[in-house]
Amino acid sequence: MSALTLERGINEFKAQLDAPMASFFSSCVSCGMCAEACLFYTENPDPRHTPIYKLEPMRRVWEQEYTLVGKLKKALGLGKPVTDAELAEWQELVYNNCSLCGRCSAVCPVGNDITYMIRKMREGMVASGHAPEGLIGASTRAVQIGSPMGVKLPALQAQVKHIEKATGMAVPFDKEGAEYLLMLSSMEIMNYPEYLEAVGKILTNAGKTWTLSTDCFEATNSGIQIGSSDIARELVSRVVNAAEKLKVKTVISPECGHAYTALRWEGPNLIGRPYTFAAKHIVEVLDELRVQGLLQTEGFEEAKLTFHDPCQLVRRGGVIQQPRNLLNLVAKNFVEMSDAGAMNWCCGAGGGVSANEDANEVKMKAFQRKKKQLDELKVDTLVTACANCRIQLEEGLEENEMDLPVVGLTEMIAEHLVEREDKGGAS
Amino acid sequence: MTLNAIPVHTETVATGNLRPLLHEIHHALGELAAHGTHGMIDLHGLPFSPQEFTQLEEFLGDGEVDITLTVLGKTRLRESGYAGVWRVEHFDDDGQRIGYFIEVGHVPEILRSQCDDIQEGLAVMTTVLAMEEENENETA
Amino acid sequence: MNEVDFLLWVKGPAFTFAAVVFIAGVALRLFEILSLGRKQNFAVPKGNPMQGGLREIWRRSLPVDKPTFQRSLFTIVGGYVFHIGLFVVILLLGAHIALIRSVIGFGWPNLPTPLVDAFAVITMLALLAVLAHRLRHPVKRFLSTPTDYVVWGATFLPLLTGYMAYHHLLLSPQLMLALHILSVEFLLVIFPFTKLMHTFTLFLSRWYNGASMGMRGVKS
Amino acid sequence: MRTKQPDSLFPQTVGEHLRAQGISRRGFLKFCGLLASSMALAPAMVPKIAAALEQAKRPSVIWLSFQECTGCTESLTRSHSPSIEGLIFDAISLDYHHTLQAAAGYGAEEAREAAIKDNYGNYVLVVDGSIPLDNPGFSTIAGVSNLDMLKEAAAGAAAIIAVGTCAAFGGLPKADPNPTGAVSVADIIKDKPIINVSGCPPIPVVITGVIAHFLTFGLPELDSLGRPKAFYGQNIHDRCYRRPFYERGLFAETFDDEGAKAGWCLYKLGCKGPITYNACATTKWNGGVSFPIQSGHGCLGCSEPDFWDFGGFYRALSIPSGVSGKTVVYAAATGIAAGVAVGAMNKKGKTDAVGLHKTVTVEELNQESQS
Repeated sequence: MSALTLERGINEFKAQLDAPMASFFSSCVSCGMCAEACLFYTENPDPRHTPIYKLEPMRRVWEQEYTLVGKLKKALGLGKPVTDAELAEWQELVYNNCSLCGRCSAVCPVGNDITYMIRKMREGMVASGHAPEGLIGASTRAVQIGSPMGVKLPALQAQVKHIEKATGMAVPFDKEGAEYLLMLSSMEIMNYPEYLEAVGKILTNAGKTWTLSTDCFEATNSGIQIGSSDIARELVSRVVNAAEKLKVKTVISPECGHAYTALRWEGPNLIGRPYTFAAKHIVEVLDELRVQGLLQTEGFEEAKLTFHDPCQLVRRGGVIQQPRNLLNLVAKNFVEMSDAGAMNWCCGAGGGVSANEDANEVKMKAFQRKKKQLDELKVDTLVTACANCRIQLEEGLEENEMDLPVVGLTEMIAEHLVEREDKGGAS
Repeated sequence: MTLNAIPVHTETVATGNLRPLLHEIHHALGELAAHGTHGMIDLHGLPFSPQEFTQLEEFLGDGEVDITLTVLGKTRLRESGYAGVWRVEHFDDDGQRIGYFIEVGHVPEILRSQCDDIQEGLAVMTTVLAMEEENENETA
Repeated sequence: MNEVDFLLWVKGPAFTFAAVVFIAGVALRLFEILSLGRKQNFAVPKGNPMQGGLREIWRRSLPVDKPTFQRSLFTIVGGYVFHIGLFVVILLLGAHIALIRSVIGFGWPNLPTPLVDAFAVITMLALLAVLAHRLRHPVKRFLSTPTDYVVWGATFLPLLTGYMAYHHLLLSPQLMLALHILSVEFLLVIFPFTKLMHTFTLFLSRWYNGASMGMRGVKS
Repeated sequence: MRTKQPDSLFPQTVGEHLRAQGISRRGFLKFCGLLASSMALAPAMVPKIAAALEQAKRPSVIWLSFQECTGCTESLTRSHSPSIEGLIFDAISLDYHHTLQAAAGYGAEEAREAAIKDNYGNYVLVVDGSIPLDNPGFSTIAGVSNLDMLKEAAAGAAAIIAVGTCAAFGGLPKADPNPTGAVSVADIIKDKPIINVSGCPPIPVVITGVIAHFLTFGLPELDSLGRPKAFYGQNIHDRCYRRPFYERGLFAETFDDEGAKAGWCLYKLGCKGPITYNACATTKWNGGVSFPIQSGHGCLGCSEPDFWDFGGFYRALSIPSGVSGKTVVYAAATGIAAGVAVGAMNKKGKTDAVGLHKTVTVEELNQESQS
């Protein structure tokens, strides 16, 4: 077993650099607009937190390895080589101060997808041994135990029993040929078990067949967050294998942002082929059911509420309208926060920040942006569709002594569900 | 063949030099009225469009005096509609205008008999008279 | 070497050299970038990547997001003014069009010269303003490398010398014209190897980013 | 030169001389007014000019013609007599001019030698034509090389007037590739005041105006190229009556299009007005009738050094001389070839890097983080 070294890191940068990145580096005019779009800068204005600056070591590798002028400079001894100490210094910028939220990519006037670049840079950071402890821990648990939080199957089975007992609803495991394979995040199992209950109720009520898998129940992917395709591939393969073994039509990604990115966008590229099934976020599935008339609700939430868009759903996932359609089914007093939708501000803990203890302080600083948005609105309830956002929001609200309940969208819909007579082939 | 027969014409354009010139003339006339200062403006080097020359002519108008001198070719002096403002045009032997001035004064300088010429004339006249008288005396 | 020799050298061999470096350099740089390739995408697209790419190429030129516009007001307004100014001055002055026509064989109508002159003044003022902003803004100052300032100077000098040549300021018209052309040649030579290259690569960048957005079904 | 008489019989000052020609003081006044106008001096200067001319000594003038086409002399003698130019010529004593003088052979050369000797240190030397340095035999007069004759005549001159662009800057003989090694007067003579009266040819009244200025007020104020500011202080383009079209961006594209017929700006047809200093746009030619731009042709810039080599009379000033569509294609081809090579290197670099990639395992991660 070899060690993670600077050399391996730089080789990884070289392997990751591609035409889009070369184009992005060539295009940047140092206008600084990405800084103004980044909550790690606006809430903690250190120029080092400027998104494009977080790429500086990788930019230099690109310049020295893949441009004629850079090669000449290097040959003349003018190029400054990237050092291990430098990468160690950058760890804080690339991990603690970036949630891969994609706002910088959305505002860049020359069109640079900076988020895409940071994701790639993390590959080199991992290979050079400069990933944060917290993410290493989470990745290790995910690979060795099957969940970044260390949740094992018996814990899920216990929760399932609990739900079956309480609702009388059957929660199937390993049901071959089911339409939906329901994936979960450990956070939901441990912190928000009401999610599983809610999804189960809705799918069963819609007359759909669905199942959990004993082989793999964890949808989150620490490999994506730490930025290691090798680990991410290992984790996503488990989902793919389970889904293909059970021959499901659709895998449902839970209320989690990066799990959706991992499963929907990165998964096929990690395993190097298209899926034999569809991958959808639960909110997309719910909205489809609504359209098909299989999801009907009654009654309305009286509270004034707003919706926090998870970054990976809107900017990086294109799921913008669906949660609004669903909210409008059950909410009379739904208000949008400023910048809602594709330009919504991150909660401050995405992209692995929540799993990274080094970032505990900065993520609370970053939360100030969400606090400002919420202060403008004065709502009674905050709805979201990502368990990771939800934890950060709850923590942030508590720390700032704001009394505001945070609710998962699926649960809220389930509460208003109308029992259907015809449940088709439901079991 | 005249210049206008050449089939290259320019669209009438304004150089913007007319108005400043009119004010210059006005100022010079004021100086003449107040202090008797004699003024002179050379129109030769000013870039003027033909249209602006016409406008200048119209502005100045015609006065009572129009004299032609025969001095190294013709020289034409015309008082404008404004007393004290004169047009002075110098021509060469072929009638080509080789100088064009606006003079502001009681009379254009060139019109006055020159002191040296008067002195010379006086001397000549004295001699002629003396010679005639001598001749008369001889014949008598 | 007298002024005319200098002017002729600048208009002759020096310009040819600069034009060749510029054209060859830009081609080289584009190959350099594109040769790195990118992986095939196996994810099932949710929208049309091509539509997304084309949309972003156009949309990133517009201040569509109001809060972003307000946050980066000076950068955006200053950027607009000097970019539009450069466009007008470079491409719509009669003398420049004559040059372009002589090289590529066709041209287009020009704007009245005093109008272009006014644009040149506005562009220079905008460039000075963005430079001042760059020196004062914590992020911009922090990000800026010496090359960024060289690039600024290389953009500003042709405007200044062109303005001075047009108005016959300071030096003889021949010398000023020669300096003007020389400053443009400097710009052309460093163009492919500095951030000036964004003139071309921004289309690539917007395309890549937009295609990714289009693929994910993100519309903003 | 209407008369040729021994100098001693002539009155000594210009004023006396003119009067001897039957010119009245009124005529003298007209003459002075026109002189002021031709020297671009304010009319208020007329009395001073008159006083100065009255007292000025008639200078001896020696006119040497080297590598020239006689166009400058033609320009001067074309002016209608007895014009103002003619009068000025009457005010000098032209003692040697091999084109105009009646004498020939030894007699002519003796006249030159005598004039130099008699007026040593006081005469005015006028030169038209450039001087060949490559081989003295390229241009000789009576067996004397231009260089030698210039040096000899310049030694005793009070001042030198270099008439025409050839004498002033080398002109046509000096045009690339300059087969005779032609140079200007100022390239050879360094210790005498030299007035460059450039133009191909110069405007006649400019030639005489300079002489008049020299007679009245001595050396005129000169620009950086040694030209009198009074005549060469104004830019053709700035004084051009077509300038409003330039301002409005209206350019003739060919010599027979609508724009050309409407008198639009000739910039795109190669007019060198913007870099040319001369009095053409104001003084004009042929007794003030017209000048090249007025007759529909762009300025060639003939009063500027090396105007023959400005890169083509009919190419706009802004057009580079070497670059063509072909250059563009070759440059692009070079760039693409280099791009393919560099691209191949990049591809190899990347493929190697991908090949060198070793799978990252959690064991490795933990090993590193513990160390």
